[in-house]
Amino acid sequence: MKNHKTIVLSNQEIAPGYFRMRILAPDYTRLAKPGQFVMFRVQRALLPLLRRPFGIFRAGFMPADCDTMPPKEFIEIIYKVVGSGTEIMQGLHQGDPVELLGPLGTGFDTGATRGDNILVGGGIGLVPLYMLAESVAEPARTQLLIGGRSRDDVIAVTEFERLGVKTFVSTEDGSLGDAGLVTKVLEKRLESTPQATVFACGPMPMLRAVAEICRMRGVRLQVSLEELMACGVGACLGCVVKGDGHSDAQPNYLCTCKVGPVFYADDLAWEGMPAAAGGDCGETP
Amino acid sequence: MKNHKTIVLSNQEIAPGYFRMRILAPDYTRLAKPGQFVMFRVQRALLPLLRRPFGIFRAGFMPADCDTMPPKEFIEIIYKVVGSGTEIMQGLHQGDPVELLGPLGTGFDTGATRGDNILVGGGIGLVPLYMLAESVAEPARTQLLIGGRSRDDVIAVTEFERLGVKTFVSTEDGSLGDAGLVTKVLEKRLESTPQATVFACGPMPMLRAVAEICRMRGVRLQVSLEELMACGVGACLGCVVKGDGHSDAQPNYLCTCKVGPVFYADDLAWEGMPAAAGGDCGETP
Amino acid sequence: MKRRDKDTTTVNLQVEVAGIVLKNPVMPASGTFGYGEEFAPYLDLNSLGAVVTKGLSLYPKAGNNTPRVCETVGGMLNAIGLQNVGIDQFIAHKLPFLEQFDTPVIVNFFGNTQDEYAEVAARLDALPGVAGLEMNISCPNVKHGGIVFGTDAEAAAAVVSAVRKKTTKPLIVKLTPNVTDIRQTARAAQDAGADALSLINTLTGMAVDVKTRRPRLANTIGGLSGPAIRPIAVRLVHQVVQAVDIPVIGIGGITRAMDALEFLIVGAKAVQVGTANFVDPNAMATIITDLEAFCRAEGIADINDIIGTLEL
Amino acid sequence: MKRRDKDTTTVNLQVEVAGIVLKNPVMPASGTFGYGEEFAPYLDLNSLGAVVTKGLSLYPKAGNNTPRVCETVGGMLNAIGLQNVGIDQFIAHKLPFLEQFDTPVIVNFFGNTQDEYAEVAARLDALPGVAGLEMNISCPNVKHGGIVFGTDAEAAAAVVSAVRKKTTKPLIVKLTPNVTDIRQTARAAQDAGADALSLINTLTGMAVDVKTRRPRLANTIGGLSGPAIRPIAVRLVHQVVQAVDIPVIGIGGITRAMDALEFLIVGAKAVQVGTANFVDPNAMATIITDLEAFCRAEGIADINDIIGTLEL
Ligand SMILES: Cc1cc2nc3c(=O)[nH]c(=O)nc-3n(C[C@H](O)[C@H](O)[C@H](O)COP(=O)(O)OP(=O)(O)OC[C@H]3O[C@@H](n4cnc5c(N)ncnc54)[C@H](O)[C@@H]3O)c2cc1C
Ligand SMILES: Cc1cc2nc3c(=O)[nH]c(=O)nc-3n(C[C@H](O)[C@H](O)[C@H](O)COP(=O)(O)OP(=O)(O)OC[C@H]3O[C@@H](n4cnc5c(N)ncnc54)[C@H](O)[C@@H]3O)c2cc1C
Ligand SMILES: Cc1cc2nc3c(=O)[nH]c(=O)nc-3n(C[C@H](O)[C@H](O)[C@H](O)COP(=O)(O)O)c2cc1C
Ligand SMILES: Cc1cc2nc3c(=O)[nH]c(=O)nc-3n(C[C@H](O)[C@H](O)[C@H](O)COP(=O)(O)O)c2cc1C
Ligand code: FES
Ligand code: FES
Repeated sequence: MKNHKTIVLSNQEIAPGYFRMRILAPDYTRLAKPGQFVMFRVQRALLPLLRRPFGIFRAGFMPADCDTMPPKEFIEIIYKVVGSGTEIMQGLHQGDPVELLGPLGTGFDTGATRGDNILVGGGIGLVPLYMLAESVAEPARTQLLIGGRSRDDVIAVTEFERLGVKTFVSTEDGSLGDAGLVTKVLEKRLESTPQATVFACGPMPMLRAVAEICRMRGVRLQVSLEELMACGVGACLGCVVKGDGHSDAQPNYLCTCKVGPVFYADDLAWEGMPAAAGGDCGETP
Repeated sequence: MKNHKTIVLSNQEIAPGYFRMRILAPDYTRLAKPGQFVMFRVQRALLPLLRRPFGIFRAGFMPADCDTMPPKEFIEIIYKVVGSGTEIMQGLHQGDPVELLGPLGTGFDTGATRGDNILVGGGIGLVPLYMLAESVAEPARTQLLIGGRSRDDVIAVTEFERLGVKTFVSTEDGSLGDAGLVTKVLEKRLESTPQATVFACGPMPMLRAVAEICRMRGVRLQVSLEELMACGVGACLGCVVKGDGHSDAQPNYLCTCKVGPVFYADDLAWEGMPAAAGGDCGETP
Repeated sequence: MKRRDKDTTTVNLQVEVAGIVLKNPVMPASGTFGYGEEFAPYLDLNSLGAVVTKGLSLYPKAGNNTPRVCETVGGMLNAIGLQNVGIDQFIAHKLPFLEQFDTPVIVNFFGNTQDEYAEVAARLDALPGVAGLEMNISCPNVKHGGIVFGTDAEAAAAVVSAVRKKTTKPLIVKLTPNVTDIRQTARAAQDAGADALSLINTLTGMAVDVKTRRPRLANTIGGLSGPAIRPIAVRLVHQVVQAVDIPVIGIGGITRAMDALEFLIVGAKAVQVGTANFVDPNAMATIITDLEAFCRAEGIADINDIIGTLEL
Repeated sequence: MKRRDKDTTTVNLQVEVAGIVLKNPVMPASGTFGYGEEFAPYLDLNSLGAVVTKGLSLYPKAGNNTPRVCETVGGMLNAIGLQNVGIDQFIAHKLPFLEQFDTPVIVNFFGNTQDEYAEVAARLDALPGVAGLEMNISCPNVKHGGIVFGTDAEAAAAVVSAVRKKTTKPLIVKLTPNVTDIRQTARAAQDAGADALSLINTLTGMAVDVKTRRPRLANTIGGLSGPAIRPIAVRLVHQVVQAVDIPVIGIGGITRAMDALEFLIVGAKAVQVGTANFVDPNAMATIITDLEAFCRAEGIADINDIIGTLEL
């Protein structure tokens, strides 16, 4: 956990509205665990004021600029342009100064990946699943279900395939893979591999449906959540979600940035879980 | 007078901390008068919130991108990086969207340039004098006195020389031209051309000294002033200076953005004229 | 707002405030639009819901020393000191220009004493070219130790009553946010005869030049405006709408249609755009266009159907 | 601040507030620094003037529903709802961590009633590891219809008196800016026995999600903080410094040494940094370094020589 004043190495649009940014990030290959995230800041900007949380897509090394130097350590994030912060991010170039706070949060319990795994990613929710897929013991026993609204929302499939993971794509409009919701695919896959552990990240309605499917079948499920965050380090208490057994009389709030972003589904109170709503800092017209 | 949503054509450092920016600016060759200014905005930015005023250095045409199109009309501004706004400006690239409100204000009374002219520019104050020098009837009877703290603060001299104007450079530290203040040079030049009209732009202490020199000698003087501006169009009443005869009982406030930025020295109340102080919108650390 | 549908279904943007019919709910905030003429080269004044003038007083007022403005993060401070040409000059030289347009003219005014307020109101009442009056009560009461009229419910009631007696024109009272409970001054103004309320005026603020150790404004203290104050303004409008029965005009940090909509949703019948006019002289035109586009995209035929629809 | 001289003349940054000696005038604002441990990986807690904890209550408090935070232009709204572990857990699990450092611990606290305030104060008074108490009076008085203690001079005086009776430790009273005249509550707190005042707490604000027409915060209304409010905070500190004889700690929108200096120049003896800790966990360390560099560049040997040097 460190705050790096660092630079952008590259920043490319990989699908309409989706960008992949590579950032110089010393120590992250050693430190970053699947499911962790960073708080990202365009250096010196006061607008947007707060940092933006992004899952770590992957960490790696690239060749140094010259022979006598060690290879450069980087992370990649994949982000969707949705508001003022991501709009500024899409304009960043190689060499632009940025800040990374991280790696933060509690990621996936990778101890649970020994047998059959089903990874379910909805849209941009696919991001934190890549490092998880990298870490599983038997890639061949790991299935990745990717859902998106349309073909444009299905990203990074080839990266997963290269890991030897079986991928199943579905889109709501049928423009790529199966037509329909990813949860339909999940139900089918759970028929063939009922002992699988499920790992999911995506929009709240999808997660809710996944949770229900898993609960009914007694399948173990880990989910990665998004909440509005100010600090990312457990200090502001802005990012809480309701834990299992939460009630007004006996509240049980858990920090998404510390206890999460990955939770066992059983540890959460699913009723009344709000869909993470974006704020709006007033830059986009 | 228009608000152009336009783009940067080029943006180059011409001396340490001084930049010259060329901006696509339809109609400016026709509309812009010497001594006028623009209110510049980095498009869509809310930080800095207010536009920044800059004198128009020159307006011109450049070849179109392809044969069948008309040549491109542009203006150039020259700016010194002093605070949050100019710091962002120095990072702009060709093609970046910006907005120009202008041409604004009342420029030099060019009717007064028929005989001998002495143009006095202190540092960045040189900017509005270029279009004036372009417009004089007899360049050979026009002298330009440029003062700066050091050689690094003396800009664009060759441009003026190309117009056939006689230039006299002085620097406070003697690193270029005569050592000493530009006002010393002015006194000397006024000895040889006592009938000259003087046009001055620069920091307030310089202008005050120039005004005193001219007043003593009965020389006509036009000065271009800087004041903090919010609107640039005479609406906010933020940019006033005290006019001749101003008193608390009989106030005579004049809008720098409308009546000015160029004033006849006689029309101003020089006592207690404050040095324009920059604000600070909190971006630079 | 990004998607601009080609769809041309008409959307009704017309609203009514205190009997004044506005083509759309967007007008300038006093003091940020001069007397209208300053912006005419950049904006079609006919496109606006109304024009609101710089605050007028009985006699011309010279205003404060400079510096009068200073930028802050997301906002600006101003201490113009209510410089204005006075009512005579306004009638002679400014109003005729505004009468050319098919847009209601709302005259903002103030006084140093209750009597001065009443006298200006009487003068304005006689002018057919004036559609409504907006009284700025964020001014110090010279006769009462300089306490700002608008920070005290009793003083506010008294000055509004005095003005009410002098005019039958629609009377909008503009409230200051620098109070513990704005509902008290809001109700006082309503009970004293206001036809509508507008809020907020600027928040009192200050900035210091660290190098010179002097205040950045010659007047030391000034009024904070701009997007920085919008959350405070939205909260106050929300509270006042609950507390009174007369229409409310929302003001404070509006730069985009989205911002205007926040005020309409909490219950403002119209909005005023201030500092944003400096940032973009065309801001109000863009807001109006985008409001229409928003309604169309959301399938709303009448902007009045958005007003006061906050879901709690 | 850009020039960082190689010069190593020592500059005294030490200040004293209400008997607490601070290595330098910079400390976190309550609620933005957790219980200190959250920031320990990023910042040497020994480098700070003091640590100020999240507001504590007698019993653990769960806080509000989510969303609890939302960004605005140059600021943020929060409605955390004063979630905290309660005094027992604080003593058992949080204080021991803070006692490791050579930095005074100031505990921020609140109550739902006057008695609760007094009881928390009594508990804190007994703890040797606590250097001072900061009481947050921006809380609704549950026994009196939920009126915020700090918006009424009488209520403020009463609750401060009650607390004063229970503690001999330095007592800092933290004022709310949501009042007509802060000098009244400031004087009331002073007269009731406060050793120092800190201000400002957040300004009440609100934001609306235009698409869903719901408030962006589950609690509808929240507190505005960050650079957007700095001019308001500087003005209030300036006014309070003139009105009282006890030291004042300046809070509100500080992100840089320059901002801290504004508060010191108007007369604050120390400052608290809030929202900026979220923007940059190292913000306070940078501010401290830059304050020293500023003094050196300006030839100032002791930062106390800057305090209250505003030129009017
Ligand atoms: C742990 C975590 C991991 C995430 N990983 C990714 C990722 O890998 N790729 C990706 O594209 N997005 C990811 N998100 C969502 C991402 O943080 C938001 O899309 C982003 O902050 C939007 O910023 P904006 O300024 O463009 O939008 P705005 O709507 O202008 O943002 C305004 C405010 O709301 C917050 N906000 C808006 N949407 C979200 C959201 N969905 N979740 C949390 N805060 C939000 C912003 O951080 C900001 O504070 C993640 C969120 C969390 C909490
Ligand atoms: C009519 C006119 C013509 C000008 N022409 C030029 C020019 O050709 N080249 C050039 O480099 N500068 C020129 N200036 C000064 C220029 O406007 C300021 O240097 C610039 O606004 C500083 O912005 P900043 O954000 O970098 O500084 P900051 O100090 O961060 O600015 C904060 C605020 O103060 C204002 N401000 C700061 N300095 C000045 C100043 N000297 N005059 C007016 N406002 C100021 C800014 O506009 C802004 O509102 C001119 C000013 C005026 C009024
Ligand atoms: C430069 C300036 C001058 C102003 N003059 C007046 C005035 O004369 N009368 C008045 O009632 N309000 C005046 N105001 C307040 C605005 O009308 C408006 O209430 C305030 O600026 C908040 O809106 P905004 O954030 O959109 O600017 C002035 C504001 C500014 C910035
Ligand atoms: C998330 C958050 C939580 C806060 N919690 C408390 C608190 O528990 N007690 C308190 O007195 N102030 C609390 N505050 C107010 C701050 O201490 C500070 O007064 C305010 O944020 C203004 O400073 P800033 O602009 O530097 O953030 C909180 C502020 C924020 C942003
Ligand atoms: S984001 Fe601050 S506690 Fe989680
Ligand atoms: S800058 Fe607004 S009146 Fe001159």
